[in-house]
Amino acid sequence: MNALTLFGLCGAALVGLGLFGLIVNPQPLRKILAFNLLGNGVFLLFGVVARRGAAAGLGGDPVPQALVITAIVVAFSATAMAVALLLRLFEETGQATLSSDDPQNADADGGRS
Amino acid sequence: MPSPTIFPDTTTTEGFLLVLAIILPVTGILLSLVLGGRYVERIVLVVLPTGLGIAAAVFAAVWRGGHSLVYIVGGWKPPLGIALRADGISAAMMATTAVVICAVGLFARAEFGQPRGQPEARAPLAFWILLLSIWTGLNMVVLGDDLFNLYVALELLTFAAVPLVCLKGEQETLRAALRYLLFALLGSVFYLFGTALIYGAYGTLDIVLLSAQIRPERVTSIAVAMMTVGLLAKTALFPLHLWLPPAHAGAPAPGSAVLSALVVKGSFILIVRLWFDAMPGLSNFAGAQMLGTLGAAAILFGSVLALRQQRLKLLIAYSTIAQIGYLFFIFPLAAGSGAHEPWGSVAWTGGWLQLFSHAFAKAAMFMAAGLIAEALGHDRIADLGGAGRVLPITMFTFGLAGLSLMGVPPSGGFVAKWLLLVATVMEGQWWWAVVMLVGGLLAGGYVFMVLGKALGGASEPSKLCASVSSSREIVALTLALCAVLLGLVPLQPSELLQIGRP
Amino acid sequence: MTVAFEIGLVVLLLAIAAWIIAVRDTFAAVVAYVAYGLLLSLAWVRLYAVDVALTEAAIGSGVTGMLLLGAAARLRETEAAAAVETSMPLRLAAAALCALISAGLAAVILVPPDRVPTLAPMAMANLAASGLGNPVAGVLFVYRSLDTLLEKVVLLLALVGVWSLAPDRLWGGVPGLRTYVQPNGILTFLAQLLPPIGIVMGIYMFWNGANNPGGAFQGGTVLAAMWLLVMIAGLEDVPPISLGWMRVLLVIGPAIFLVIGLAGIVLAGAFLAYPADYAKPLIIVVEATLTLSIGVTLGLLAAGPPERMQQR
Amino acid sequence: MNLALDIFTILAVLAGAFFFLAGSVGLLRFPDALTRLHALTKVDNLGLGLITLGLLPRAEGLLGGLKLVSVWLLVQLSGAIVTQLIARVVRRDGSRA
Repeated sequence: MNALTLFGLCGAALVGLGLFGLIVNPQPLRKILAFNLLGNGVFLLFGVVARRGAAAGLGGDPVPQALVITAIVVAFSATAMAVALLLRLFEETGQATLSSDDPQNADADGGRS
Repeated sequence: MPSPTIFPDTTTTEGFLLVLAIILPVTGILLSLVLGGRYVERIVLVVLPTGLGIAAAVFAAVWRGGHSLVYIVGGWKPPLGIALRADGISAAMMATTAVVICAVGLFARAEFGQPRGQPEARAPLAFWILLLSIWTGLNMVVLGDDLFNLYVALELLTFAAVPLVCLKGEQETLRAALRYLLFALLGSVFYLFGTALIYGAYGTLDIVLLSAQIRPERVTSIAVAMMTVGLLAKTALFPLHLWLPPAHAGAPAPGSAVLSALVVKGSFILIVRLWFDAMPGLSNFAGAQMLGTLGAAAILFGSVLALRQQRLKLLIAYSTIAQIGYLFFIFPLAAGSGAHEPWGSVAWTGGWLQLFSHAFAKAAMFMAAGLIAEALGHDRIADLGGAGRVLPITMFTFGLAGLSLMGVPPSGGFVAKWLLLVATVMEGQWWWAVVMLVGGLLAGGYVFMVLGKALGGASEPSKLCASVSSSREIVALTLALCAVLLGLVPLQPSELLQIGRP
Repeated sequence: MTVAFEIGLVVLLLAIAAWIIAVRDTFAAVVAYVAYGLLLSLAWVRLYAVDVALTEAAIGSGVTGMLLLGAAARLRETEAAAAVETSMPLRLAAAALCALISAGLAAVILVPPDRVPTLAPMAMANLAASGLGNPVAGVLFVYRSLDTLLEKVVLLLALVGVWSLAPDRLWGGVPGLRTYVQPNGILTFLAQLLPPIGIVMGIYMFWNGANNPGGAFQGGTVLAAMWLLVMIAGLEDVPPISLGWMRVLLVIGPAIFLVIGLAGIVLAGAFLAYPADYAKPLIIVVEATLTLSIGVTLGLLAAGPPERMQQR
Repeated sequence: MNLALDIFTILAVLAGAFFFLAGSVGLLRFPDALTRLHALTKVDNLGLGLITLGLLPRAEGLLGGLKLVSVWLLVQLSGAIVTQLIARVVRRDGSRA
């Protein structure tokens, strides 16, 4: 097994772990953390693709590397917005959950007149 | 038949228009942020008509030229660089977007005006910047030809849509916005995942270049499956729709109009680009049937839930879930091995007509709902009695838009659903037809539920909380009329929609 | 021998990641995330992607970590109430689904394509025309500059989104960055000593980024960190969001980028193309202004929405 | 000469690694925040210091050596100050971790 495959598998495992956290953990902040793990897994995948494409005296294909840089900045923007939303929600309601009063009623299908 | 594919390797004569369509709203955003305050309205007042003009010019150029417009950004051809490409669909979608955004802009002026002689207010600045950002994002989505460039465009769209949901700052809308953001982020990560796999396998992200070399391999199917699931979460196709109703119902009326009419379509268009443009002929029967089934489930589920709503805006939001379902009949009818020409093209035209007429109708409907809520001070369906008497134009708008949703002639929705219906029968996939007919009946049910209440005799005379300006009523009515008029010009668009298809 | 290092790194990364998901205390999870981010940048170095490693350390781990730490600290008291456990069947179903996805992905990774596609030769062959020496900078500012421009708009939009969360009456007010003002305190000392070094570092990273790993995003992040440090120590006031010059700084990067891009139509025949002889100086100008804008944007994003009005 | 330098590098880096290990074990095993801080400072000062020292003969010229030393100095600075900050919080609020 070479190092490259190893990082690829690491990426695959991170994707699974992140997705699991995103689905299972009810706390929004933990969901945001899990989203970041998931994102990192996908970025590593780009890294492996880049490293495989090493040529022309470069250690890796610069195109996917540049894509990852852009994607990291976008992921940060997303995190910043999600955290701000969450803190504002906490300020308004005194709690930090996605479900309104009744946790079972996640669908919030109206009728709150 | 489809005109020969144009490879994006040279900029076409009118290609510069595509760049303009993107940088014009971007310039608007930057200027609005710097100047702020009352300048924002003036900036918007310039940007909206100019953008409409650009969209019209692109539409005219594609229609008259009969081929795609291409612009090579920075002079670097794909695969190294990025190309912008406007085919028939892009042109039609750009025009629809421009009309709806301009209408929303006119409609929102009363709600989001900066007070004279006071410090800059929050909601107006945010609203106008977000509206321009949505426009940038949508234009980028329809013009982008590079999967990663499209990812950035999608994020632009998401980051503009989420704050719009909670612009009012109420608890429920904050929660809805956060849930929407989490769904959307999950969707983008899945999309990005597929992008990585595709680059790893083919060394390019350009859709046209991909279409020439894509092979039916495991990598390709995993990549496309992941990307499709991600985009479905953003499109709110059943069962990934949970975020939509509170989000679309919670936004201020002009915001809801843009979100429901346009934003969810952005990610849908990307699915179509993937399935039809990036991998023509590769889409398999099972996958296409699966998307169709989810669409059918969305129609039934969304319509039934819409019938059960007590609030007008939530009803309209659930109706969006149902109407999105129809769009997904494109996959089993126009792609996949079940599709046969010319019926595939008929279904293709029907699907797109459904998208455009729903955009107009739904925007009109949300505007009407906004006016009703403003005038009556609430949007409880049970207490709408007498609304028809005090707001005749608005209720007429609602009814007209409803015709298109139900698929009653003469309306764009009717032609769209009729074409889809014909295709289902001719291709022997009659099971979709059953769902469409039931969906039409259910849509009739929820539209008439509202109209019946509003037009029925009021037990008490309705008291107006606020008077509604007739110009805003007319804006909404115009959009509803657009939805109806689309039904009268079905033949020309069908040619237009084939331009630039592989 | 070398693979042993990678095995250790990957095992450590995955162990921390699993712990982040599993641990009860959110604050601890965030602290672990920062450590994980630094290890991850090590992985990027091993993947010969030093630019990405710098970005990951600065943005992915650094600023993101700061943001999450702040949020975790504020939400600490809600944790007991929010600890609603997901039911066991759902957990199992989710675990099965995620394992399936990971396995599918792993299967794809284990079978590399017969012919590895790469744009590296093409990117290198055309790099000389731009005068740059760093191919990643070439992709970001020459070949795919439209992505970079739009991404800057995304960043600005995120800031507008964050600001728009403020209550109406606080619009134009001061972001709710927590400050710790202690005259002659140790933090003050750090905030006086570090920024000169940090600012030089930030400028060096952007300047050096043309030919070596580094660039506007990494440099801008370092600048943002210095600015935040000075504000947190109370040496400099947190500016109100209505401040005119700050708004100018926010947009100057993308605005100059846009203007140079438009000039390219006339001078070089395409939007975002650079005229042959002036490519490098123009890119430097774009990068310099972008560094500044990114610094201000990131700093303000970390500072959050306005929470109080300015004292007059 | 070269051999001597190599041996020096190996020894210094090994010694540094030892302090890293010891510090990490201390971080995990020590009972309260203050003693853990003590363990961490060993990593910062001695661990990183020895590794820097060991790598110095291999630096590329004077500039490379200066960069290495300044890395160590910066870590010293931030480490010392952050330790101070944490310790003050602990003294004020009592150890929670």
